[in-house]
Amino acid sequence: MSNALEMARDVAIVLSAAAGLLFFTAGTVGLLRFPDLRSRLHAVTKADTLGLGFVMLALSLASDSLWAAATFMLVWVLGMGAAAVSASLLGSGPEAAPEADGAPGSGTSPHDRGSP
Amino acid sequence: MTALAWYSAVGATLFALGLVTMLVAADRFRRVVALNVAAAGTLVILLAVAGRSADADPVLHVLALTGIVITVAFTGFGVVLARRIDDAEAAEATETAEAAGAAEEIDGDQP
Amino acid sequence: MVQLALQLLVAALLLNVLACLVRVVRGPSPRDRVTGVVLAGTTGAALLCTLSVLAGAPAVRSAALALVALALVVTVTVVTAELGRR
Amino acid sequence: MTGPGIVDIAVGVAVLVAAAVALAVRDRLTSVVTFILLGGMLALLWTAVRAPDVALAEAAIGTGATGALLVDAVADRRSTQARSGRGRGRLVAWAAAATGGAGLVVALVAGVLAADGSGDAAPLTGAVNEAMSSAAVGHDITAVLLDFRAYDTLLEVSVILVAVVGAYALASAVPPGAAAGHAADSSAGHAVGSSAGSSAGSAAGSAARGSTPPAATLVDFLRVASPVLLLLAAWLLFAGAYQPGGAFQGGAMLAGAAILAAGAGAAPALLEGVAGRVAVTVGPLAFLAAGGAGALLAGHWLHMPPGIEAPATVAVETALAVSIGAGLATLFLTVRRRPRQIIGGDPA
Repeated sequence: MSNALEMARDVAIVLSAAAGLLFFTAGTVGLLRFPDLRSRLHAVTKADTLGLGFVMLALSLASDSLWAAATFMLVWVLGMGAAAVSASLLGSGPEAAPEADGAPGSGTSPHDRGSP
Repeated sequence: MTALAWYSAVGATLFALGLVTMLVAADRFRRVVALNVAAAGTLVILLAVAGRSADADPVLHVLALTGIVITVAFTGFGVVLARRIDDAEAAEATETAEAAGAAEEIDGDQP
Repeated sequence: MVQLALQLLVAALLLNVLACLVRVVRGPSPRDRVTGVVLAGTTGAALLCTLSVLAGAPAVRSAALALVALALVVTVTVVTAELGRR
Repeated sequence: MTGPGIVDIAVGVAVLVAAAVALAVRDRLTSVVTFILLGGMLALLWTAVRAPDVALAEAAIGTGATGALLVDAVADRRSTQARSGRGRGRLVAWAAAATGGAGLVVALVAGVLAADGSGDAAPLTGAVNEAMSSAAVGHDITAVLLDFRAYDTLLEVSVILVAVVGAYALASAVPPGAAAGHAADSSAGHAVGSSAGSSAGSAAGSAARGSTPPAATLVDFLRVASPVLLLLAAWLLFAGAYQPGGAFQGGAMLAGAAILAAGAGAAPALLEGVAGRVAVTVGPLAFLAAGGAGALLAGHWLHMPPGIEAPATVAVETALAVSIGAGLATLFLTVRRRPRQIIGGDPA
């Protein structure tokens, strides 16, 4: 591999890892700041899954073998499935209703439209 | 400071935290969790010692594996035991004080 | 450069997990607390994969697979336990 | 040996913070959830000290079996507040214990560093590598587990067996006044296998009973994911011959899959009745059988029978994985207080 190509790969790894970290942090901030359970789940599952995808992309670039890259992609796919199922389980049922939070006036869904 | 010293300090702190809480705490579930934390502390020291040489010591790794499985076994047994004792106390409390509500149920052993 | 970037990524992701402890402690409902496990499952898988590249231990990738799949176990247990209580 | 790097410092601090939070909070569920997060961080720590086998076991057992056991014991209570003692005596006890704990930390660290500096406690890596030529498997940790220190492993699976029997005995006799009818979600699902049709049937059953829609998403996900989970368990089991993995990790994955299936309303039929008893005990029995054959044929107790070492090791390890998986899953289902449905006994 030529020197320039290797440099480009390193830059791509760092950029992708930074993007992943950005989305992970966005998910954590959402978990801490959003007002009710369902918006928090929304932040955690969507942003974190995207962050996981970016980190896995960076690691696939950083590892040399195709087998490793396939495993990272499998982790991502399983992570998407597990996060989606967790969120739909936690978000359904009377326990998850916004009123159960004790703060019905703080709004439920419109909050998360403009956030990452 | 070497990595061995750092991890020994972490492990010893975990072990002391878990042991102190297990001996002093009043709540049974907290004692089970504390015992788990103390077990993790011993494993940290064990594996820090195993990892000090260039290629890690497999015998200590095997001991740690055994420790993890034993820990989950006694956790299961301890949880069942704690629930059983709590249920017995709750039943006793409802017998002695009929009007005990859900909130007082926990402190029900001292009517 | 890549090594240092990945090390910093590990530290920052660990900070994320620690920050989610705030939500776990504050609650208020049980399900809010369990949301922390969902986050820790995803973030923990990313952390384990990163460490497997950093430490050169390919077997840890299987650990990441196990973690991401089994994080669901806690969620399922909580939800079904609540169903049983009703 | 170099000083601790960024990763070492970050992981150590995170573990300490999580442990302190898990032990300090009043709410039981918070404590348990924090402990599960601590388990994930411990898996990272094991990777950082180059123990991938232990990391694998921690990730599979810590989040799967331990997490499910603790969360389930706490989550179906009306109140999750921990009971707390009061009074001056308790304060004195805490102060004394904290002083003692600090002394313990200093003594432990000093002891470890002194032992390392004296050079008496040389690692056993060399001895293991020397003996590897006589082992039936190529991975040193599996060889130590099943060959060089087989007593440890045998007694360890026996401990699981004892824990399962003890928990079952404790849980099956319901104390007076306690809620005996634990409204489990799978009265329809427990008798059937884990095929697609039966999962759908049990989901419909729980839909008829509960007011909420059934966990249809979960059932669908498991239909796709359980083959992946079982494949991963088998891969961990058989890859243990030449790389990190083995009976414990594979068994823990099996237990996780079984707990997930039980949550979806289709507890594996293998865990009930005579089949359950066989599944829990097959590991120790196979180990004893192989060890006895070794005693007869090779003259060494707990030595794999000569000539067929490799197949015997694989067979014993498979049996151990089944036993560990069944044992952990049975422990969990016992905590759920459905002993009647688990081992099929009829607790009077």
